[in-house]
Amino acid sequence: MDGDGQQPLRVDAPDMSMEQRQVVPNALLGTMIFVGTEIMFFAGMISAFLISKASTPGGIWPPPGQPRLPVEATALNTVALLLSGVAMVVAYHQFKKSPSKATAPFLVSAVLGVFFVVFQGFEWVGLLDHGLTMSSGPFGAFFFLIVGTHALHAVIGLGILAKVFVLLRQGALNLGGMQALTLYWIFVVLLWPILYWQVYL
Amino acid sequence: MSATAHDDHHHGPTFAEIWLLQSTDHKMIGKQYMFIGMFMGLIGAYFAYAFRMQLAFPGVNVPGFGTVSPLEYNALVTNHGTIMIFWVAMPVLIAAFGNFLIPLMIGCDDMVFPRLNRLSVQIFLASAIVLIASFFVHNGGFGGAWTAYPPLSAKAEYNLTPLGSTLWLLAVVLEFAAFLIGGINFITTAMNARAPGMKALDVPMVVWMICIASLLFMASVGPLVAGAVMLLFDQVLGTGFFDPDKGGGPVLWQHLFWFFGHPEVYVVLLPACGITAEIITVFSRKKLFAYKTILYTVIGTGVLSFFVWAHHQFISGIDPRMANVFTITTVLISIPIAEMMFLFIATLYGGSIRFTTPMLWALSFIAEFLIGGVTGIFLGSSGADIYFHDTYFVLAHFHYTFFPIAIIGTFAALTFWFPKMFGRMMNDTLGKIHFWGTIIPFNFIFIPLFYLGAAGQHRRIYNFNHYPQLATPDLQALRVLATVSLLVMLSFQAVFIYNMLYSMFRGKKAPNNPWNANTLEWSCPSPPPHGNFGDELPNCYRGPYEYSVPGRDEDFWPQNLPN
Amino acid sequence: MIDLLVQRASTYAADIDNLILLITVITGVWFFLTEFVFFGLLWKFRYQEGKPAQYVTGKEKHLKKWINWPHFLVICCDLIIVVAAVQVWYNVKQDMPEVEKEIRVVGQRWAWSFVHPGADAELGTDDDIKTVGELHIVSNEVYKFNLESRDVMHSFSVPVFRLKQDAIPGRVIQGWFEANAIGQFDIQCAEMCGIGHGIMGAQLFVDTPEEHAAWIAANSN
Amino acid sequence: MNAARVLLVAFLASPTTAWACAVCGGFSDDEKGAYIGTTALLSFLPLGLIFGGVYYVYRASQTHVTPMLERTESSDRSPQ
Repeated sequence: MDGDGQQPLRVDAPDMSMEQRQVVPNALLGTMIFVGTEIMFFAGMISAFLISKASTPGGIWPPPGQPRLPVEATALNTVALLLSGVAMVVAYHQFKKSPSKATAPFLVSAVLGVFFVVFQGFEWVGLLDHGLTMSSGPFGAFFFLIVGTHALHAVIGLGILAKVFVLLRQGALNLGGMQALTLYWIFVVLLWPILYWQVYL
Repeated sequence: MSATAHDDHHHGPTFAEIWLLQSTDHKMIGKQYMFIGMFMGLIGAYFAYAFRMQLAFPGVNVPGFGTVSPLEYNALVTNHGTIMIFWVAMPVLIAAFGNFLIPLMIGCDDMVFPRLNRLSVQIFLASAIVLIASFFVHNGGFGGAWTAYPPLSAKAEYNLTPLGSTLWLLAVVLEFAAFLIGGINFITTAMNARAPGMKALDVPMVVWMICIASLLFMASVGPLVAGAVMLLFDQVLGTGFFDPDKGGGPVLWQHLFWFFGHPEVYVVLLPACGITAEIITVFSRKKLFAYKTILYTVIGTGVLSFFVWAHHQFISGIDPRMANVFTITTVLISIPIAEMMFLFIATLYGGSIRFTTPMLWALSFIAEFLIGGVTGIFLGSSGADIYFHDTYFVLAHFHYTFFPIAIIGTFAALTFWFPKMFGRMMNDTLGKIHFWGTIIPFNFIFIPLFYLGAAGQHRRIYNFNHYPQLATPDLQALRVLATVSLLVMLSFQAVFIYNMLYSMFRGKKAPNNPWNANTLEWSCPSPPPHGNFGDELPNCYRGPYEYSVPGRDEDFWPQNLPN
Repeated sequence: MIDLLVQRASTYAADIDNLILLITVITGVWFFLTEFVFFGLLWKFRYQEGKPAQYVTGKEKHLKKWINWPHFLVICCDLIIVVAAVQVWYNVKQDMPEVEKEIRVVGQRWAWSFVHPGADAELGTDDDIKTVGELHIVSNEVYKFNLESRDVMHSFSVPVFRLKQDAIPGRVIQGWFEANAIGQFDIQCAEMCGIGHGIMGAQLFVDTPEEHAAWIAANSN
Repeated sequence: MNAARVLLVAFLASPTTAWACAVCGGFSDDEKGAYIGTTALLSFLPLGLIFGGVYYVYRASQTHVTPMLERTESSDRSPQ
């Protein structure tokens, strides 16, 4: 089509105001690609987990003699993280209207995120007390690997949240940055129920 | 630092920018990637020299190395493979030329995330240092083959290199992090920073190829990073992800590894194909034959590349029914690749072909890669793979793909863009001497290895005397032939190094557009200053391959000229 | 083709060799044709004074057909190869014929050890014969092997049988072969297994029934 | 590609017991299923992600930048 066949030359009007097009803001596009990679990273770990689970002798999972995971308490925590995600989406929509309106939901999201991480930290301490460690068998190893990697992402996410919050207060945050942050945080939030379903239930 | 870099037109790059990787300029970063990659290439070549000598003359005191012990032999072959793929092919083809070419070819002043780009090359250097450090720790570098199958790679009691294997793994993970950052940059830049008027189908093929390769890399690397983290835990913390005694599965690693391992082949192949496309159009003064179809074949290759990886596991104890599916997909992937090669050959039709040094390299890429391509069919066919798996046939096959990709592709690109990179021309005569001195011995290295592989010689054996059927004088003569050819080939690289260094400082000054090429990078000065195009960035008015358009006086029509 | 380099000694060796021959012929024709066209074009369209390049976009029907037809032919050739390859694969790796004898093959760093059935021809009884580095079998009998590994990955490779199978620690992998030639052959380990990988060979003795009976008698206590 | 899909579907639909599997010793059915399932997951997920991303960008280019598109040239633009 372009410059092919019967019409090799495509001479646009000389006075045409040519512009660079940024269909998707740089920050958002970069984050999209990064999140895609992260999804594959977690897909790899979940695949490994599923295979190990399926290859346990006798098919009993979790293997006998291992402490039970706190399913109910974590369900509560899951709700907290999901609410954090909802608050972030609200913050994003408020930001589009007026950046100053985004402060409150943004803070709510951050606080719920911190709550999630801290709550999980206490849970880990309890599990370690019960003798579930990385080297106590595949169950513990996968638990700490998968949940720990997610926790690491959540902590990094909170760090970015803090940094972006400063930018927001300074009024130096652009839409692309807000979109990128929202996308990353939604990734962290929505990943959790999948991990909860796979690892805890 | 980065803020001032662009404004400063008066003096060249500072010491810190060049040597401490403090520059955010994409051209500088590209060159840094290239030189680090070339340095690693020398190490990889040195390793090949050492173990080829051992294979041809078992037990000999290799000049410059000493006698090769079995442990050292394993470390040599392992790190030769790792270095050549991850520290030479990837950084030079994708990172170096991606960094250098993408902003210039799409007509913008720099990458969209220059500081991330700087971080990428810094991490890459760190990974190279970690890898080199792994050779000097207790018992030397990791020797469990570049595929690092556990439990061998997971337990120090098996591989005997407790620190070497951990450092190796760490280096690989760091290197992936570097390319991840780089790849995000490439795709975002190519999408968002194109010159005004440059549409998707006006983008030079090499930019497309590098972007699709980056996309493939990023979509496939995740599971391997997951696997590498698990393997690292196995090594360091004593977890049992891949340890059958602790309830893990050794095949699981292969599953995660080859999911990345095969797309990786296409990750490095595509940029080399793109470079070839650029060069053959310029020197045959022809439009690329069926640009869109080539693009489709690239996309088809990319899609299929996610469905072929288990062919590495045909005999590794996976469900044999899976082999049938993967045989079909593996043989099918020959279709887009064959079509791409046909289209490159068709581009030559009706041309006016100038056999300059870059053109010779690009043409030899096509001629040699075909051998690698057709021999792949043997290995993709499950029935034939039962015999060929892990023999020298495999080795010769992938060297016939990787050598054209990494070495021929790099030399093609370097000789072609050298005037733009360094502002001076390379010596064409020396270039041709180097070309023939490389390409002829190359065939004499690997054709004998095909034969040896067909005779049942399998890989990673430091001395064949323990296998009566492989220790015959006939087969040994072929091993010697391969090694002597390697020595010849390596000695001819001195010509190149001399030519490059001499031309870099003393060569003839290059004009802006020495090859009469169309793409945007040739419209800026050689070498391009900070900000590439000066105050005004170019507009793009047409596709990149409008050569020999009827009715024009000149046989080229740069993209940035309004008419 | 392969049998010129390595003797055939199993019933399915010929199938695999023929498959390889088939692929060689098909890909060989394509390869030489392509290189011929390639070098032909290079010669025909080399730079000549006063002979400018043509403007060809790749949309011209009469030129495009030179790409399309090879494209379809490649697909046809691929299908032939796939069918042939899957047939051979099914025969060797998926199908298990009627088994006459069973052996155990155990890989460990860095030797192959073998457990042969003794005089009663049953594996797992008291008169089993254990050897290290030597596998003794009878020709013209279908053997099922149970492949194990004690430590790391190994690969049980018998070039004359055209047989290769990885040994995975923690798992018993089954396979079969039927020898049809008499002699002494190499067994290799084809998977990197550490420092001694280069010496991890073994010898395969394919005996006549009489020789084999004599060997069993000599090694039974 | 189509032939591959048909065969893949046929393969997944065929009952496991219909195949004599000579080398799957030590493989439990669960494990076989897990390997096949995760193979499919890992193989299809990246394509889904990539094409999802490309579709999103395409949609974004349709909605946000339409005026600019018209200004340059509207004919036959393909998403990238």
